[in-house]
Amino acid sequence: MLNVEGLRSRYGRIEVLHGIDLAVNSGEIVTVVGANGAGKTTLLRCLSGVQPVTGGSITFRGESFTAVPAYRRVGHGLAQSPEGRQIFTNLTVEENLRLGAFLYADDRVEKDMQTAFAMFPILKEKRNLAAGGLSGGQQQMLAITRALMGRPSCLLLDEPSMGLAPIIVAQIFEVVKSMRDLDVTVLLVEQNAYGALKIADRGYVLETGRVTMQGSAAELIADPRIREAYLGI
Amino acid sequence: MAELMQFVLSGLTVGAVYALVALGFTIIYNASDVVNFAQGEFVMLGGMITVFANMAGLPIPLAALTAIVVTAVAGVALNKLAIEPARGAPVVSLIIITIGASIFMRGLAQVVFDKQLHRFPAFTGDTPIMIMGATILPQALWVLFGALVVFAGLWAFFTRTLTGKAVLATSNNRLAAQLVGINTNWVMTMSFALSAGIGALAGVLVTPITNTSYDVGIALALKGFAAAMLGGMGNPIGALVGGLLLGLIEALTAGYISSVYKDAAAFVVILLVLFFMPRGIFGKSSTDRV
Amino acid sequence: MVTKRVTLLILAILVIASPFFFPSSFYYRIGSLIFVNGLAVTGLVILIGYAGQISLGHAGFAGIGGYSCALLPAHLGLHPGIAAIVGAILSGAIAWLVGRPILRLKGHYLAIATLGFGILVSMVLANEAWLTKGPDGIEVPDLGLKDVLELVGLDLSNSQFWYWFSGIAFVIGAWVALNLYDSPSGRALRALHGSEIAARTVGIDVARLKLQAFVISAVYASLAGSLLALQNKFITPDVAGFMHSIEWVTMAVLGGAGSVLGAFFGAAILTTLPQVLTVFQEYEQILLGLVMMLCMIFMRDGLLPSVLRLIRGKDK
Amino acid sequence: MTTLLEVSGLGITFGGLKAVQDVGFRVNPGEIVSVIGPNGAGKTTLFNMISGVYKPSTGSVKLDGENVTSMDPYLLARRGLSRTFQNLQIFQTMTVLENAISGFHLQEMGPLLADLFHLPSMKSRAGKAETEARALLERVRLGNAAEKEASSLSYGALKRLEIARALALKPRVLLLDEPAAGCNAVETEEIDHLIAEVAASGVAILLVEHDMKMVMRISNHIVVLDHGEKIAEGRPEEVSRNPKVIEAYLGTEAANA
Amino acid sequence: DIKIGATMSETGPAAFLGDPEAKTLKMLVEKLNAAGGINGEQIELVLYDDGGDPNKARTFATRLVEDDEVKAIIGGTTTGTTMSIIPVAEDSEVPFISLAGAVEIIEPVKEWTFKTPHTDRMACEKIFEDMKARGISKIGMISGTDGFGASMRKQCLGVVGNYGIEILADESYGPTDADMTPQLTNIKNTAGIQAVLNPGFGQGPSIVTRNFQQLAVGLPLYQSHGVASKSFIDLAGAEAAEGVHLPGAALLVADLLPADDPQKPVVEAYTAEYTAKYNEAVSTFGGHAYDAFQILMQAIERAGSDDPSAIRDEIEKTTGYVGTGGVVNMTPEDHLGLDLTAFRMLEIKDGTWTLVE
Ligand SMILES: Nc1ncnc2c1ncn2[C@@H]1O[C@H](COP(=O)(O)OP(=O)(O)OP(=O)(O)O)[C@@H](O)[C@H]1O
Ligand SMILES: Nc1ncnc2c1ncn2[C@@H]1O[C@H](COP(=O)(O)OP(=O)(O)OP(=O)(O)O)[C@@H](O)[C@H]1O
Ligand SMILES: CC(C)C[C@H](N)C(=O)O
Ligand SMILES: [Mg+2]
Ligand SMILES: [Mg+2]
Repeated sequence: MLNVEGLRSRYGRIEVLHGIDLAVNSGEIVTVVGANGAGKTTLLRCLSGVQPVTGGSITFRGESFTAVPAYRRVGHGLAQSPEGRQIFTNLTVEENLRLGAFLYADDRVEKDMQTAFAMFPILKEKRNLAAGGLSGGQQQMLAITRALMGRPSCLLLDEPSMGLAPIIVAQIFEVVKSMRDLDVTVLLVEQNAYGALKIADRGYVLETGRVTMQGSAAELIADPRIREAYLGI
Repeated sequence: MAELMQFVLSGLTVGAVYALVALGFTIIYNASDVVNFAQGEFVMLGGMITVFANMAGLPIPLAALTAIVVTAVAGVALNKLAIEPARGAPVVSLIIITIGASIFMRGLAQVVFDKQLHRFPAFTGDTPIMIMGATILPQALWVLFGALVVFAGLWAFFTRTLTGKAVLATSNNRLAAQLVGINTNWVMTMSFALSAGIGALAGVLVTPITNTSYDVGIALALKGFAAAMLGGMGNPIGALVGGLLLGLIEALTAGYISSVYKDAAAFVVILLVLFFMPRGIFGKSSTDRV
Repeated sequence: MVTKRVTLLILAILVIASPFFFPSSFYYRIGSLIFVNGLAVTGLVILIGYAGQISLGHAGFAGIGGYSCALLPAHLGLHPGIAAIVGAILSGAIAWLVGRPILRLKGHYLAIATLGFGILVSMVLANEAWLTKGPDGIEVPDLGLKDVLELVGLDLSNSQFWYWFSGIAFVIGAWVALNLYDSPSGRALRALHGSEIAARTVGIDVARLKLQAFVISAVYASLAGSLLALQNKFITPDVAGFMHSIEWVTMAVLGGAGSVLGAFFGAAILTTLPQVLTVFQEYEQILLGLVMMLCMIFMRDGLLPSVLRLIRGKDK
Repeated sequence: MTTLLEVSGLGITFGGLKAVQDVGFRVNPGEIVSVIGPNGAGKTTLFNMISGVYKPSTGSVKLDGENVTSMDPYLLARRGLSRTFQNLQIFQTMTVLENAISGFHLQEMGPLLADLFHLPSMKSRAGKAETEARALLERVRLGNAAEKEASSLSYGALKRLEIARALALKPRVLLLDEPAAGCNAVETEEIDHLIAEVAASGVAILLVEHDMKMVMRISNHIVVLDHGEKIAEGRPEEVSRNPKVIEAYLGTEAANA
Repeated sequence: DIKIGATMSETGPAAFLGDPEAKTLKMLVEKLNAAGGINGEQIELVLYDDGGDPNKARTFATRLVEDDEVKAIIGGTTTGTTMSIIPVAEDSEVPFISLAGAVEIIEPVKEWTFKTPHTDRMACEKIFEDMKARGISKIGMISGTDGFGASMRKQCLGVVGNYGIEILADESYGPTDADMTPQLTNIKNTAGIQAVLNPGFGQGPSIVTRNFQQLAVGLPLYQSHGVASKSFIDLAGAEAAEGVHLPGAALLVADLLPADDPQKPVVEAYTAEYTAKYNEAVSTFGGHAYDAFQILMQAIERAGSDDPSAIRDEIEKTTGYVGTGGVVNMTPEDHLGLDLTAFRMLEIKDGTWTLVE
């Protein structure tokens, strides 16, 4: 479904991704694990098109995506819940969600919105308030649901559990798991590597801009190096 | 009483001019946080192109339409040629670009047109309309009407349409806007076209009252900017109320206190209002949390 | 960031060496105008570049400084040089008074408030004709320093004298601004630029610091206004005008609002450009606007930072 | 031991929403008190009130016995209270080192004239601040990044930079809002150690964190908020067994973990 | 070649003054050179646009003197720019002929400075003379706050007493104002006012005139020489401008002048030439530049050299020069050389100027 080959990217003169190869198959949940500064966020930004790519290629559902502008990728089914939430602080919660489905104007929008509200009832309570007034965790919920409003066939999640209460974290992982049934592919970046690997099919380990390990989630969880470096067990 | 009425009518006349200019600022500001200092030049172009198209033989309505279209195109060109290539630049840099653009357009107008003052006849004659012993020119009503229509249109646009929300989203968080599928470049282009068109419309409506020349833009932009800030930048109702209020303050000061310091009075009021309402009368406080 | 020492060295060399390349004595006039503008813009660099606060009314302070040099000698018999200093103190005091309420505002609201202040000043200067002789302006007495230099054997033409005088003033101004940059106060100013709330939580008295920056930059503008008035021997309310404020801000941003060297280049470009463009006659304005736009498009962070980045190869 | 930070009856409303209501607790020197609770419970708001960013509508904050309610943050900083932010507040255009030095503001600040003319007194103050700032950066593993512009750091690194800046104040009371967010298990442990170390030096620490392992490990005392109200408090093992807490916050699964 | 310099406000708020001035100069230089120049030498004109900014004017004046090394300067469209050029001219001893109005320019007399337009004081005197003749003794005044309006207001206040006229209302408006009805309402409501005077230039006077009609004030309206160009009537509208009185130069009424008027051939020739070349109506402002240029050329011719001080001396000796502004007779005490007869009292009738007998 999503194919990345030799992907390179840089900030100014400093290259931070030095040729990433990665593939996500349809319906899979794949997680990327890595330390602070490894380049996980940069990778996702390249995939969603907001970060310029300086080498390599991105293919999505057989089409070359490398040069497609960010705003068009959503239409192809690629949605992202970005790091730092990036919600529209001056717009209301409901407007945020509505804009998540910017490309659509059918009845499903309202339905999707109700689904989102069902997922996080607090958002419904606050639907008419400026999103900037939400608490950190509430904003995170909004960021995730807004991405879902885009009807993705492939969802990019950058640390979705950040700032969420344990009970909600568990719920988020459930939601991600349920994506499999909806036939939505997920690429998940998580600091809670243990939780992520537990629900993922496969995983990649990113170290300073390179993929150093990959394999099935079960393999990775069992790998002593990973257990020591990322899981802290 | 008739006296007060006259001051009020004068204030509304002038205020409607300010309001129209202020309304023009809103869209570009809402899309990009940029106060477009070239907005006054759009108003100038609206007036001047109408004058010269009219001289070249077009009847006024057609000339006005030409002016609005040409100016909207100029707005698009400004975005495509100057604002878009500078994407990612800090807001001040963009503002300086608009200042450069305003000098450029003024310079161009002075070469293409001339440096004389111009005017074309009021749409529906100059016979003053009497209201309670005071008078107002029919053209002033046109301006007021124009301001109200533009206001209503903008208000509906920003509160009722998804495109309007997309404009707001673009300035609020450009990155996120792209992530939800908004073509932010297109939003900017459309905003410039609309702003410029509204500016030109203002020029067409006000020229019979204010006259026009290649350099009327600066003063109009200044007053429009002040009005927009008084009302609260980016909010159509703020632009409308701010403009009318500014006109009224000036007229009442000129009438009752001192005509020398009427502009000063306007600015003193703005300073006072901002002291108590740091984001203008209708300005919403931004809700970023730490 | 170019270091302080390098910046000062470059500036000093520019001031001292430029005259060797002047085709005529007129260029001293341009040079001195660059320094005068550079001084005011350096003040704005402190306010805009360091502290992140905008002002569209600084020409108002130039008006106060300039008219001090005209009015204080005429009415109180002060020496024009003393008058300039009194003017600077007055500007500082007024900045302190208006700055307290105004600096609570942010962004465009601060812009309109300062703009309003500048317009009020120019209006008073234009309308209180009993004091200022109104819109047509007023004469400013001679500084007299040139004659003193003549006595000690230094015979400079008017333009030359003002070139050196403003040049020295500018370098001193630059030195002080550079000192500030790399000092606790300068760091605190830049910090509040980055995040006001975080600045407060590390103990920075944000209100006071903004006010200090505003006052300092007002003093710079005032001195620039005085220098201009003294060398023109004539001043009109135009110095305090809105366009003049905009011009200075443009210079600051064009050069790269964060740097003193940038202030110099911004001032140099916008002061010389109109002189160069005169050969294009009626196309002058068009070209001026065009050059401004092109500069900002291709050097979005301002001339100097962009050039530096180019040299170091760090394109962003 | 005297109480360093005493909060009592604190409350605030936002447009009808009672974000925090009648919350009180104490923190002693060397103690780590954690505030936990569901998203939107009012933890950050509580921090904002204590640190002077918001003005509480009821209640009081006492620092070392002095009533400091609604005091401006910079004055609180001068009294030894320092904090980090859930939504990062970094001085983006400054270097990492300069960010850290700004934490020493109170220590390096002198008369303005000394700054304008670079008098020797200023140089020695600033020099000292720089040395200490570098040492501090080493401590949070940012020594190598000292000369980088802060905006070029990854999220996790910025989190550590904020902690360093807060530590630079040499606070008596330190408020940390989700310091481990965005850090993996190993990195979280490092932060753990850092916090414990700071507490051991006698600093009173108030912590908001959703990483329960960390909270349970290092807290001396836990305050649980829900809907702006304190629903429980006590030692970690007490709190983690409290059914109300499990229901509102931990969830059954996490409670077992 | 003889280099002469000019700095004018071709752009900026005084552009509609500076523009015809600059055009006139260019036209005259071209024509003169085509006809073989002066004293066998070609004239080279160095022309700068100061945008109405006194500081720029000063810089350009310095440039003219120090870089271009011109022998004489024409210019200073406004009083403000003129005043900042004067020190340059005086210091460097280059003759300077200003095109601005204020009497301060030549009073006190400055050695190297001359001017061609009538002073605003003369305009006031001419107006008050006319009012007095019509039996008007109580008036209201509304003046622009720009340099021209403020200066003329001051001069008018200074001389009004000499004519036994009283100013009962004294209002003003800003240069870019769009509506003056509040001020005019106050004037209208002031008891006893018999006429209204509006010193100003630019767009203000045309709006005052329109508002005057809108409010049906119904009193005689006097404008100043600041509106002395055909476009004023267009801007105000023929209907509103009907009956407006103003002092103006012969130039505006070239065709109405009696055949024996000495100015007639001069103004007719200039009008014909200018309209042919630029396809726009003449204004007295261009006329000021015309006069300045002619006075300068005649002085150079008489001096027989391009030595600035010789030129200066000859300018000062100008006598009997018949120009668009009147007959000029300069003396060491009078660097203007015009008297009140140079002004004609004009009235607008049926959308055009007429001479008031
Ligand atoms: N805007 C930027 N400018 C320059 N360098 C940057 C920028 N953003 C990130 N970097 C650098 O790129 C590298 C990768 O950063 P990235 O944000 O992708 O890491 P990450 O794996 O997401 O880390 P974290 O877990 O902390 O979020 C880091 O070394 C970081 O310092
Ligand atoms: N400035 C504000 N305007 C409006 N509502 C606010 C504001 N600040 C906080 N709130 C509301 O108060 C409640 C408490 O928010 P707070 O940020 O304190 O929660 P929190 O406990 O820190 O949550 P999280 O764990 O998600 O960070 C939330 O419902 C939030 O929407
Ligand atoms: C009407 C003109 C003689 C006005 C003159 N140029 C001035 O502004 O002073
Ligand atoms: Mg990341
Ligand atoms: Mg929080």
